[in-house]
Amino acid sequence: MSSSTSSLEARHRQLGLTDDEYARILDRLGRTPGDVELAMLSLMWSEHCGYKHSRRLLRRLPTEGRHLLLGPGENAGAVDVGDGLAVAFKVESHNHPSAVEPFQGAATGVGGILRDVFAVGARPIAVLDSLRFGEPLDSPRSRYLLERAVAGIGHYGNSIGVPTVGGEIYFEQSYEQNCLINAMCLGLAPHERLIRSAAAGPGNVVVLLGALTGRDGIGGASVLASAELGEGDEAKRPSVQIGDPFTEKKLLECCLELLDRELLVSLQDLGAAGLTSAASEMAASGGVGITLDLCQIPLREVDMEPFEIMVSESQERMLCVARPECVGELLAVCERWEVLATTIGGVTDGDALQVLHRGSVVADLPVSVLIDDCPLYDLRPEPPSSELYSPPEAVLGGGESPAETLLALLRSPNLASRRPVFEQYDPIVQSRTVRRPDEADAAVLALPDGSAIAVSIDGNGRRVACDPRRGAAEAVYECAANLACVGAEPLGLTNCLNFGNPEKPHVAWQLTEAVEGLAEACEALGVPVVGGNVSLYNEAPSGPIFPTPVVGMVGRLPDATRAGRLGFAAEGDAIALVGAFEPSAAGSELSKLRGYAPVGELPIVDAQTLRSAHAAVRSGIRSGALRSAHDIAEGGVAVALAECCIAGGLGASVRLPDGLDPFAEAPGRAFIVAGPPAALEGFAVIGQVGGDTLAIAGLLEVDVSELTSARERGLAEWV
Amino acid sequence: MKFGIVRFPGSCDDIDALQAATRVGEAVLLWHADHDLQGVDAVIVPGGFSYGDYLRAGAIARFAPVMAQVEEFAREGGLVLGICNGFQVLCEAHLLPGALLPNVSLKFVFRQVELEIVRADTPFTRARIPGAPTPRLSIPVKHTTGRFYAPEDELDRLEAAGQVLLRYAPGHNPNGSLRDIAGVCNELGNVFGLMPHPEHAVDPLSGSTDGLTIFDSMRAHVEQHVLA
Amino acid sequence: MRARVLVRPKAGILDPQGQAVERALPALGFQGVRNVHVGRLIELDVEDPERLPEMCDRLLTNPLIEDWEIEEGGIEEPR
Amino acid sequence: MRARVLVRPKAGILDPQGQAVERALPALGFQGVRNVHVGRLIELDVEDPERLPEMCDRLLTNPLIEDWEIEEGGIEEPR
Ligand SMILES: Nc1ncnc2c1ncn2[C@@H]1O[C@H](COP(=O)(O)OP(=O)(O)O)[C@@H](O)[C@H]1O
Ligand SMILES: [Mg+2]
Repeated sequence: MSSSTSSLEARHRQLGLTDDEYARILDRLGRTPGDVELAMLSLMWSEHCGYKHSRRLLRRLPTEGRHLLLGPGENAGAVDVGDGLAVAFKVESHNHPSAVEPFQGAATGVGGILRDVFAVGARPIAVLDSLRFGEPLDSPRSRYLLERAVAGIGHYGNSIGVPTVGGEIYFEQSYEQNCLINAMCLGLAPHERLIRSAAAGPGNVVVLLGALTGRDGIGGASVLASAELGEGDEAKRPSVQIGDPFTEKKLLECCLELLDRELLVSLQDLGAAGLTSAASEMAASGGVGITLDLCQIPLREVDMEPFEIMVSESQERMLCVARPECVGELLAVCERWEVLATTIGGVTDGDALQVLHRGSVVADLPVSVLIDDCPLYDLRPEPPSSELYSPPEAVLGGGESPAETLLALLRSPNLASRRPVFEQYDPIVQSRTVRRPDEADAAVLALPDGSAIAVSIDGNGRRVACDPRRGAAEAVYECAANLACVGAEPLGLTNCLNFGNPEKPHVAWQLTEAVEGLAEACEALGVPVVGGNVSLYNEAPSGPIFPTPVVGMVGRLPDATRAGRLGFAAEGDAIALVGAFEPSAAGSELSKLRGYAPVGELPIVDAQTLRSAHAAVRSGIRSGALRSAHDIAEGGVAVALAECCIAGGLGASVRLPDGLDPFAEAPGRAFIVAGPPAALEGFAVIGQVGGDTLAIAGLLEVDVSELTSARERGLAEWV
Repeated sequence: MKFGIVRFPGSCDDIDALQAATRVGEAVLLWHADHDLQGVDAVIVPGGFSYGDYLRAGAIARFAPVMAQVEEFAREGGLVLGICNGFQVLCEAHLLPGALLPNVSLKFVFRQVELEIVRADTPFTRARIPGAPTPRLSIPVKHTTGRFYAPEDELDRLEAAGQVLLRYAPGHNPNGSLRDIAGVCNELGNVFGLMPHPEHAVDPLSGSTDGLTIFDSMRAHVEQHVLA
Repeated sequence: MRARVLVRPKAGILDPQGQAVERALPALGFQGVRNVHVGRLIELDVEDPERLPEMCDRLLTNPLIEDWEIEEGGIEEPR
Repeated sequence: MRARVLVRPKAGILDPQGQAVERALPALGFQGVRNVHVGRLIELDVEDPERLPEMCDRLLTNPLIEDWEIEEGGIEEPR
């Protein structure tokens, strides 16, 4: 639509603002906004930037903890890991871009989360990915999305020299139209290098670092294009952004050197809404104003319009504030790293974000209107009155023997070996990796003082669909259990809330319940939320995705050399079951294979019992009493045992406690551990390691080689 | 004994190589734009994605100013080790024979592989693990462009001249390299390139210390021939 | 028929390869080179050239980020 | 002058990209496609076209594994 035929009133709607929101803008400004201003406001007041439907809810999440250094509100949160070091981390979604172009969408997702981490002054040291697709068997599109997203994540992480050390993948029909691509990054920094994004010091200089600004990601705002631009200009606003890890690698090294030399007052990445959000957030958190001169900004395309420059989402850019006397040295460092650096404005008194173009003011907005006046909406949650998700197609009839059932589970896309995926990621660059994928339940990275950090990412949407509150809590418990298996104690967590349309009452209910579950679990474990991300409107005509809170947790262990492994390690070791384990079939992997819809109550958790089980495993690993530990998650105790056998290349014979359903699930509560029999006194011993088969008394006996090949074959067919 | 590790824009395993070399000697970084090797006794061209691997892996890095010095150092018999991207750079610079092509799978591959030392009497392989029955090394590979290629007659010549120093053990070729070649040296024997990453196998915490063989060998050679 | 498909990064889309080449050339003493773009060249024998556009859209290129052009001819097989 | 460099994998060298395309086409209903090869297309403005062969040999291609061909013309900048 050309601007000559559309009135300004129509435009605010085209830009995604409601009439009420537009009225609010008129009221706050006391005048009509100009074109550039309207573009800026529409983006800052969007769900993505303004968290309109989730901000109030997020206040429920506990954010206090004794290890916390940076909490929500910064580009990434950070916790203390001792020895004067901090670990910053965050998880973020790139769902919608990846559905359009999975390779570049996933790649730029990784690029974006890396920038959030080095924006706080931390060197990115690890990436994890959390992926959701439709069923690979039925859907060529899902196989394509999987293959290309994995290639894109590897491309960016591998090329920039940050190891991808872990992740998770689930396949469920509900993600067929809305795949989820979440990426988490961890960074390491000496405490004194951590930096905030708050701009400060009127008179200081604003410098743009990194890539040229192009017409990337202008999307919706392009309705503002002036009529004079010729035909075909629409084609010049690419709908897909190309990630350039090489440029970001230089940008990353350059930013860290600038910080080490103490040349920066504040630093901020450019993400959604580009310069607009970066500048307004820096100004808002610093209580100052910022003036930008668009003519100074180096452009990739000639003749870009002011609004295009202000909202461009071109990748691999950062904004920083520096004292005037530091600018010379700053530019010299940038030149050495071959990073483009341009002074584009300055910090001012007051609270105006002022934008100049060819000598005239094209925007002059109070930062408070851009940031604080964004309307916040209360959700209207209502539990659904009917089932939201249809049952999956049955793969198993129910008449199979336990051995056949176990093999079917190991082969199923959600449980099969992830090797075809993680072999496309470099997990060892930077030489910190002590436990790589398939060696343990959490990735482990060594620190200079001999200790280590552990990290895990989890979120089983099917269980959250059954019971949003308990399912979300389980994601937290499972992460903590994974950390316990390597001997680590949780320090903090991050989360990404992937949900459907929050304006629908049942999605609002899922969201509210899930946040409550996360909060309860955090409180139960005493772990703070250091930050996160929200992705809403993941919805197809057929309905919303499974509610999918993804949790990433970071912990610490005192001695890297004692990091736990999951595989059975020695013939003759005793095997014990740790934890109160009362699993249920609802929401289990087997229930899915049998064609049951995701409904039913999940088992309750007694926080005290859970914590003491985690503590027992953690201390057993730390002391060396345990030679392996593995939490019992999807597929229940039978699958957990099989995984211990496969990873160790050793058999086992066990007798399960009476009445324990071998395939029922209660993630996060219980563990399979093994160690020398004398060391396992006081544990509930259920058998011993040895032989070439997994034998569960009265139930099944299968060759370890057969278990291995079932598990290895599963995904290999699709990747 | 002092190693110099070249750092290009886009190098990723430079610090890893520096740390590995530090286990057997001193080590410094050499900046790509400098014309100075800082008096090092051996040069390592490390892994990573120099210049983004754009155009062809190693194609742009070979023209970095520091490479002129590296070439001269190599002509004078100095030890030069190219790891992964460094191997690609040395091939592009014609310091090593052959070329590296995209993996047959067309995908990046990370894998712990077994390598056979073809010759254990070279400056890069002489410190092979004592007492090992077949001299095998367990070292990780990680690359997208690692398929070693040279024309057939050139391959014959390389093998006859003893320039193939490392092979993937049977069943371990991760990329389709011709004749399972994992590492080759130049005619003089002082420049060596390999796709696997010995610098990632020097610490028991990482699961293998077999990569130290390469660094130990280089030190032994330098101490015997250069510093003596 | 032997055909040739020229695949180019779409206008307005970042072309990091082209940029890298453009920056590398002056250092080698090649001045006066500009607007470098790197794309792909696909050559193939087709029985039914009319289906080529469809092949381009569906498999050979990614229409979101690439433009294509078909030319007849090209180096013959076996080379 | 706008010029175009066509870069092709040398004959006899395994071209897995070409093979992958050739294998994928029949599954999409495209029969009768053979001898697919995937190379690179480099387009650039040069002031001194005579230096192009040298650029090709030194930077743009690796003569051990690639052949090149220079053509005049190509899509003009700015596009
Ligand atoms: N689910 C969540 N839990 C906790 N904090 C959150 C969550 N979602 C967003 N946040 C916090 O809100 C702030 C704004 O998030 P976002 O706009 O994604 O940041 P950025 O623009 O830096 O990527 C961040 O500090 C982030 O950590
Ligand atoms: Mg940010």
